[in-house]
Amino acid sequence: MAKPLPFEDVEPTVERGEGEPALLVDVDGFEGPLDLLLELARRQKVDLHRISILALAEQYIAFIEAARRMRLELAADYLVMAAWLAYLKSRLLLPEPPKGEEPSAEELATALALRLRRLEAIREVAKKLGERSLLGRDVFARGAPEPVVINRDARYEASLYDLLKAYAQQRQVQFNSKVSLHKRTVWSLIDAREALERLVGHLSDWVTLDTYLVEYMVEPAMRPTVLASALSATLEMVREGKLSVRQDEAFAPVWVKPVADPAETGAQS
Amino acid sequence: MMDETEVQEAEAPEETLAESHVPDHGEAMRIAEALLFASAEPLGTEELAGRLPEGANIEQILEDLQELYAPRGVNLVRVAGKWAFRTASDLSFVLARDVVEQRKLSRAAMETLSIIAYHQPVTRAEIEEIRGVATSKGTLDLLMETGWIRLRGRRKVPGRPVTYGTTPGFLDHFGLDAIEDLPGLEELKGAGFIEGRVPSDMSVPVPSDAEALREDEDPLDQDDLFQEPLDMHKTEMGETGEE
Amino acid sequence: MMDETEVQEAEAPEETLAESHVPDHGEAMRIAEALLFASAEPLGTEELAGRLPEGANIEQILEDLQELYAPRGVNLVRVAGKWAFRTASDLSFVLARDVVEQRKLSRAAMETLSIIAYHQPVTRAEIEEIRGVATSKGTLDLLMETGWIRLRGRRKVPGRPVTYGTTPGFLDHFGLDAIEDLPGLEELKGAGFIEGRVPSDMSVPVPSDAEALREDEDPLDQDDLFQEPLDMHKTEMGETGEE
Repeated sequence: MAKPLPFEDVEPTVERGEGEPALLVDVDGFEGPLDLLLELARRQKVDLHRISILALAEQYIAFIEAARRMRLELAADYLVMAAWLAYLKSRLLLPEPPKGEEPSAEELATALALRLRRLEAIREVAKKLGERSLLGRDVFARGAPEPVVINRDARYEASLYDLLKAYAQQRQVQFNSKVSLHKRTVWSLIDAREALERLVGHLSDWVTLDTYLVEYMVEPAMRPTVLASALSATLEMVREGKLSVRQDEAFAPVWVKPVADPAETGAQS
Repeated sequence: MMDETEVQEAEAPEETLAESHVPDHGEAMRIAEALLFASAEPLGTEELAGRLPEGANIEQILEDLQELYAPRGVNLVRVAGKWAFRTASDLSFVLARDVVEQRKLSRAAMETLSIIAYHQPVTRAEIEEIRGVATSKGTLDLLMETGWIRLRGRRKVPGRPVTYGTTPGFLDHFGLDAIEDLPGLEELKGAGFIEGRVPSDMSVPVPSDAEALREDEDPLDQDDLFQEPLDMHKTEMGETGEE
Repeated sequence: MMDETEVQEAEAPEETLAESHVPDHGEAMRIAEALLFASAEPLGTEELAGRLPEGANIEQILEDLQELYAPRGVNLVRVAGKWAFRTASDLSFVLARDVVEQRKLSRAAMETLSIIAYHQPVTRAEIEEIRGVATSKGTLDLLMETGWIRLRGRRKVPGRPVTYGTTPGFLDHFGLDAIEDLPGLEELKGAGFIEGRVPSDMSVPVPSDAEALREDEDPLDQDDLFQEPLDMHKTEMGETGEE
């Protein structure tokens, strides 16, 4: 505050542009200025509660100066602390100004002492924590845990609502599409042939083809395909000599009659 | 509680296996126990012996440990000539965990299921005819897995296709008292499931899941029962649930 | 000899720890034993209860098991509020050989971990405040990697710094049942070092690894969760296992 502190001009020389603060010197392996202070305080060999902050500040500053004489590069943290301690020291030595907004030198010293005690305390518990029986170092878990066998049971979820909706929708869609895409039903030649072969077995006399086919033509839509296929099959069987066929005039009924001799073979169905 | 303590104290000292033989037999047992417990692999007799106090009777230790743990939930067992702690074999069930996975049926599965429900007994070809698309084997397998459908029999037509029907489990899941409770066409319309123009020739069958086979059904072949053991099992489970 | 047999039969049944209480207490003990033995991870009371026979007295079972195993080479211990079998700590000398190069935490890391444990939820700035030195990101990363610390939330102050806390894995590793069992915690509290940080009108001035955020904590941002997915995963595993 009052006079220029001896370290202020030092600070700018400290390299920090590299963005590599880790490269700065760790003074004798101390972890920061607070750690160094704590070590110095311990050397006072008194209870930390009764430590002299003034003496501590002097020791710290002396230490830093010694380090500087040895041309050790000091981390900025140490220099800042040294500056602050020098300031604190001057405040402690000078008569206390009337109570202002700033904390008094005494209060600053107490706060520093408290910080040191707190660091000491946490060091203590850290040590205790590390001394416990640690898993994987002192105590061990089951080396070969037995795996839990997972039985997966798929439970399917569906509601009646979903079921009915699925049914109703598809039925409706299906019906509507059936109307537009009517499937053509065809009485195939094979169907006709099979039916005729059965017919041949039961016949002994002329019969109109239509009479026999009537049962296949219940649906009016089937009529053309049944007639066409039956006629084709009839002609085929005539060619094979299994049937005789006659038609009295154009558009008149077609008559069929099995050929006498091979009747027995035709009877097989 | 209070008076009990006195009785307890008068009890004879416990005679454990650990305290016999050489002075530190008990300690050697403890060490062997810890080693066997912590090891990722079964330990051989020599491996153990190398870690036990000088002069420990390894055979005796293992024998005593085996005896000590025999009635417990964890046993000392010999595997491939080495030693390891293992969960007692009669308790293997406790290490099995059943995970229930909720799965939603696909639309295809849902449609197929609904057709089976309404049109049973129904063959795959008939389902396809109604749906207008091929039904994958996977869909039917999956439905079998749900336990809601079952193989009923075989239709007495060329090819003898399998007929499908629903199970009591189906009724159970969908909260139906009987399959006849499935709503008919009028009810479906009334409930808004069918909207707009209803084709005049559209009808909804009255379903039946009766146990007895229909006239046009043959019983399943013996092979059918073995072809799908898992599914049949589930289906049977569903059926026994009915009783 | 002959007349003796009659007397023998009239003898009172053996009173062991296992056979008392409910009829199948012994069996329930065996099951609990098997479950705890088989698992490398501690099991919670509820987890156990869910796998034991109906009506088993879980507290009694654990107490009996703990007593049964107390003199053995493997002990039943309570860690992070759960139960686990662990090798007896006095036998570490025989087992230490198995340790596959246990990575020792640096002093800085150990201190940082301690500050997180005793002062949680704590921000990085607060850690640095106590240690009087900047905490490298590497130290926190390393601790995250151990699975012992986790990001808890963000402190409701300008800058919204992340708050750190410990995980159930921390308790497990250090053999602690609960965070209140931290060594020297009472002394720290007595000296006012724990209270110091928390404003007097705020919540309880003790470390807390409770799941619930404190009044002065906000939940983590979505981004925080993605930045360190591995660590968060570990933490979450530990936490869900608690149920």
